[in-house]
Amino acid sequence: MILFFALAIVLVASAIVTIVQKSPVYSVVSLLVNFIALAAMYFTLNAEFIGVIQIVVYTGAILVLFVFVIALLSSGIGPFSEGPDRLPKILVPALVATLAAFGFLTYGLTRVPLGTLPAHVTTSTVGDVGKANVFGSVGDFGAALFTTHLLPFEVTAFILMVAVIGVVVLGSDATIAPTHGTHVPKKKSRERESIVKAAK
Amino acid sequence: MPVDIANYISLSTVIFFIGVIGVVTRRNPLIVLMSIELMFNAANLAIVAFSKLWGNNAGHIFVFLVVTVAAAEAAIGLAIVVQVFRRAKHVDLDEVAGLRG
Amino acid sequence: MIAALVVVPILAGLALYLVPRSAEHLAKWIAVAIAFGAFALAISQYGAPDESLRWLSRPFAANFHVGLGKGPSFWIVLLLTLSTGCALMVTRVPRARDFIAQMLVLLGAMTGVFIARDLLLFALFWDLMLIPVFITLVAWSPTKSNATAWKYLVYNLVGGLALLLATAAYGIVQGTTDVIGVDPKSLATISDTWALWICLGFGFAFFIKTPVWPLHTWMPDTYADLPAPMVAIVSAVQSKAGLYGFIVIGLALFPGVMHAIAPVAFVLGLIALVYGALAALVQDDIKRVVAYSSLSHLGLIILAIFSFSPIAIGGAVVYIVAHGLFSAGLFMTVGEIELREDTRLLSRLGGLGGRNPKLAGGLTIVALAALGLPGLCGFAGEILILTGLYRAGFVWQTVVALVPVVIAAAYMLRVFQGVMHGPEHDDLPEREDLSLLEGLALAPLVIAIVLLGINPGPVTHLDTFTRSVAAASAQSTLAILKK
Amino acid sequence: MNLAFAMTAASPALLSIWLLPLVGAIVIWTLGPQLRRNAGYLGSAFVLVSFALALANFGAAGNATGLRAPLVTWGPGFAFGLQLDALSLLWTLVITGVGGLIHIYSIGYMWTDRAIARFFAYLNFFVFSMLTLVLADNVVGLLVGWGLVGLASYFLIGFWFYKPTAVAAARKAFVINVFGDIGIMFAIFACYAATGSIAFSDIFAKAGTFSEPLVLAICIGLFIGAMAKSAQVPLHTWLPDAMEGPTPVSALIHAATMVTAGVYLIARFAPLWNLSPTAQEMVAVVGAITMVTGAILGMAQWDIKRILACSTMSQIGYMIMGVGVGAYQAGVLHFFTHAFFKAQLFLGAGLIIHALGDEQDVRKMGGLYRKMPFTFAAMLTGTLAIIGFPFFSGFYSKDAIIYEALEHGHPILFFAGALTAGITAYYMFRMLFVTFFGSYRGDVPDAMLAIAPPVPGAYAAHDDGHVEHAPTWLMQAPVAVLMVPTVIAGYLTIGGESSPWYRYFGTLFGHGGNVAGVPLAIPEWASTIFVLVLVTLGIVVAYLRYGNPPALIGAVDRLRGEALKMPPVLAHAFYVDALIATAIVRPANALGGAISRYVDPHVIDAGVRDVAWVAGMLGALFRALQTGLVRAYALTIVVGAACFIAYFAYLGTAR
Repeated sequence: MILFFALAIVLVASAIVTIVQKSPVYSVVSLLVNFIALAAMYFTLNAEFIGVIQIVVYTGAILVLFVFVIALLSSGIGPFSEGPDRLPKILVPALVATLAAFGFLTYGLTRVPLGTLPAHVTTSTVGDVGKANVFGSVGDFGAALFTTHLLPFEVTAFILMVAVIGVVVLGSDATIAPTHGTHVPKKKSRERESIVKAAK
Repeated sequence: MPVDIANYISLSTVIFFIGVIGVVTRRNPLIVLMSIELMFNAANLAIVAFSKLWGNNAGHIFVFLVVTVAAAEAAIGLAIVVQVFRRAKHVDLDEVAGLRG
Repeated sequence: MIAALVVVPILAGLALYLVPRSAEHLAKWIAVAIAFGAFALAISQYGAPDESLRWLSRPFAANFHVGLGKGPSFWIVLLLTLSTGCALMVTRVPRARDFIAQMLVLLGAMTGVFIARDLLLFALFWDLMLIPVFITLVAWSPTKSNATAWKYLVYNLVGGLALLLATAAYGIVQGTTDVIGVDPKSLATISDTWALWICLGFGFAFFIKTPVWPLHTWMPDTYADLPAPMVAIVSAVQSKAGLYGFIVIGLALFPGVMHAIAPVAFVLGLIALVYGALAALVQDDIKRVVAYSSLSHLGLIILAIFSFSPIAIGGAVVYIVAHGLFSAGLFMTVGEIELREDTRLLSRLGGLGGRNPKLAGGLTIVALAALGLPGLCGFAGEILILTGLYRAGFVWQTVVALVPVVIAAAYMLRVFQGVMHGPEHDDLPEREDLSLLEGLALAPLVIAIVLLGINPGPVTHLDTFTRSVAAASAQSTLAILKK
Repeated sequence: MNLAFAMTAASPALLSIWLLPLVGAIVIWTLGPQLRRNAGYLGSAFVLVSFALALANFGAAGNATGLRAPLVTWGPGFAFGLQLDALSLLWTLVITGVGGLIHIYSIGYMWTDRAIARFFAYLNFFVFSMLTLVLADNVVGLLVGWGLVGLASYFLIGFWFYKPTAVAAARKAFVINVFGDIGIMFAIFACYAATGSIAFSDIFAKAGTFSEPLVLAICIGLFIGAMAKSAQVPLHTWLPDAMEGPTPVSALIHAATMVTAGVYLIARFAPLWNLSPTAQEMVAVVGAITMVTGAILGMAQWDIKRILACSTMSQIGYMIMGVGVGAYQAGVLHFFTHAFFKAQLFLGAGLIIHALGDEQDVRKMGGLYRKMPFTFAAMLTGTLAIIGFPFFSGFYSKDAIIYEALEHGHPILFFAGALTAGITAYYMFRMLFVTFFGSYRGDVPDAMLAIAPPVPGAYAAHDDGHVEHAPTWLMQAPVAVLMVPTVIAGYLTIGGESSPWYRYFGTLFGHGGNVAGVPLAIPEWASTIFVLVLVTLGIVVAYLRYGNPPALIGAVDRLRGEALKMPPVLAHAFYVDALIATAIVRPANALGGAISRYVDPHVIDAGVRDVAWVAGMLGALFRALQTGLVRAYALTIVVGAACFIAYFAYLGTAR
């Protein structure tokens, strides 16, 4: 109980810090705190594998990526150069809309019962973390992932591959010339052919 | 002592809307991307909480998939940011207005 | 095997891009072989059982269901494969390989429309067959502007959208779209309101495709701009998709609504009939003459379908095939003329008959079939349609429909004589008469025109449709209009 | 897929009669360039064998059922076949007999034409088409033949297609004939709707059950067809123009056979016509008007072929009037005799035209009887026959028609017929006198006036001036053969009702129930004498104006002057052409022009463009929302999400 509320306070605080910081480096650090707290939160929900994944993928991979990009784009700490603010008054409507949505959701959540665990299903408790073959254990998760949900798993692999290709294309140095219409002069393609031939 | 699932859901909601505000108000694309990650995480938390509530581990699978997609999204998003920076020498979403009709 | 009629041409068309650009003859003969192979295959599959593969289960059942049967599908597929083969034989356009590939894709897609036994499949092929034509209009346009291509695409996509929506609605209401050629009695009846809207959706698409006045203005432009081999099959077959749809979908599934909209369709058909004929009378471009004459002829088929007379509907199928044969022949000969003289304007042409007797002979027969000379296929269709119309009680409509017959004689002779007769023009290049190959390409069409004119009996075969028509005639008008 | 012919119980002889000319046409067409002149002999042979077969089956065709040959069946009620009964046989014999003779004649006439093979292919095709018309046992088959003869006529009128006048004439003939076709089509629909069949036998069997208006409608439809094909006023204008074709074509198609198809049609449908006195009246009156009009027009022509064309019109008017008043035997007899004497006249005119180097203007002829005695004899025989000179064939047939018009209660038609006979005598003798008497006024040298000089024309002579001669007999023999029936064909009717002619037809035509009492009861001999007096009068006037030598002195100038004096109404043939042009052709063209220049681009397309404009405006409206600022889009999404959440929250709590 206490653990939950402690984690919740950390989560909310770090989230707010993330979005209000001027400098992205501070944001990243704050986000790191947030992610770790969230991983702990997963453990309280018996989702041990997800918790581990959270740490490995988010903090280990994604955040590192952010840090790299920040390092790449700016020489160091401090705000990025920015142009004129074209939507100076967006904060008010954004807050209103967001709060409205939040209010509606909260209203709905308070009015609708969330439901309870079906009688015939037994689930593990916090104390079960680390045990094999109970709800949320790695074995339980793995069995489901590689049997029932094999196809989505493989599709995910495919999506990742597409993303990799996309990043490679985007990250390559070749500037993509702006093209207007589909017309490509023949000469160019011939030149290309000759280049290809020469390369052979 | 088990915590009521409703608390988890409320927490998830709060974090989600914090992310929303970040997306809408910030002009720095990196922070926008981070806000999006926040929203992903909030959603994941809700899913895991419901998974626990119903005793159904399909939610875990779903979160796993979301994490992968989020990773892909972050990678591509950051690549785009890098490209944009190369061209515009600014990191400002308001400068990337090519969609203007 | 029937599915191969669709799959092989489309795949072959795409695979043709693997052939080197310079090997135009290879590409051409591969395509000709495929088209005539499809023709032979279609003949061998006369009355063969349908082929079906489950495709969708939800939200409604849809199958990859194709069949030829013995009715309109069979004859139109024969017409399509034959006219495509003939048109391919005389293809002479720049970038011929790419053009031939588009022709093959078009062949496959159009075959799909006519052998689909599932509404969803029908709708998909319906849209698919627009693509090669659009590409051709863009890439082989005689002018710089793509206006014609967009006009074609927008008109037909609007129709295609209506068709798709109607199909989806039908699937949801009926639970299945696998209904073409099914005995309507075995289907659940759908409510009048749904039937009305769904049928109007189909009807709108069919009216645009046919086309019916006043939705026709895309047609003369399209026909004038397409290269001759493609316009031959587009005019011969693609324009029949709407009429075919009215017969196998409208009459069979929505007899009540068809009855209800018949008065409107009759008026539109009659207007198209006279309007097209009058417009054809004054065009200078031969292709436009043929385009407007098509508008007129297809108006007659609209009348036939909406008369609900079995004789007229049998005649409509005959006329669909007949019009396909002679319009393919007309566009092919016009293509030959344009190739020789670099113009298709009647005001510039003249006196070719003396030096081109074979070309003149070919043009004579197709033009005569078009003007409804007794003994050729056009007449067979016309007389059956008009007899049926009269017998169904549409006396005055029949009399009005007779007028364009005379006008047809006038404009067809104007074309024929304008090109072939009169003194020879000095400013026209003198070119060779039809080569053996060109003659061979025209011969099958001419033979078919004569055979169909002598005995259209088998083509009038209407398996399940006569039943539904009879049923339609029984319930005279629908309650919808009373509401 | 039964595409083959069903040949059950078909008479092979009948099929051969029918198909031989088609085979000829196809063979000649395919082998054309190799055959050259042999095409003529081959074509003639096919037609003459067909003739012989028809003659051999004379007996078989005369009995009650005749010969039959079912062909194809399209569907219920649409059964096609051939039948050879008394009426068909008569036409078959004329088509193949006279046709065969004209084929032989044409070999000589077309001797030097480069396209002689094409000519014979067309001619054989015409014979086949005409046989289809008369042999069909159903009305659609008849229409097929009807259309095909129109096509053959089109080809042959426009045979010299490099001549713009020929092309225009051909088109005019074809279009007017198609107009006639739709009349017949209408009759077909009405018959089929009433009986469910297209066979003559079925239609006639049920004819008694037709209502009066239905019969009248069918008859009007059929008669429109007959009017177009048989050049009845006001659809006659194509016939004089059709003389642009080669002369043998004029003889065969536009005199002897095709133009009389209207007579065949009415005689064939006699059982229907007998039911409707109104329809009969209409036919008779139109026939009489044509008869008189043709004769009046004939008085004003100078082109020898146009004179004959007008006389053809007039004579067909007689036939139509004959069958119209119910005198079927007399009308058909006049077709029979007319086929011979008009063919003879045209062939004789062909000899003259040929000899004078394509000269058709009689004002440039004259004095030819010394140089062409044979031709003169032929023309004289024909003329005597056509004017109804006693003991020549026309006398019997024409007299019978004129008298029967009176007998069936039409005194006005009787007088019209008699008067026309007089006019006919006048203009035929006028032609004869101007052509053959007086002095020669043309410019062809004497040496060329042999019987078979070349045809000057585009493809005639060889480059070195050497010309080829057809054997003289080729063109003379057919004319000589034709002279026999020209004289004697009428003798078949000697003996009135008991004559071979009447017995041959028996009850085929039924009874023309048109006898409304005879208001002017005179005996037949009185009628004959009355007609003969008028005929003599016509000859005398013609002689006084053109026949006596003093009248022909300085004839060229005077004749030219006379042409100028011709009343404009005649010079323009009663303005029928102009009327058709103003009332139909020009409005149709104007409408078509309006459609393609105004309605399509500026009304319909403009409507479509307006729709596109609305879409464009809407697009512009929504374009304003697209600021391109990502945060604005995000805000939109948030607002949308808020709405959704509100909706679902409401759904959840409302439950």
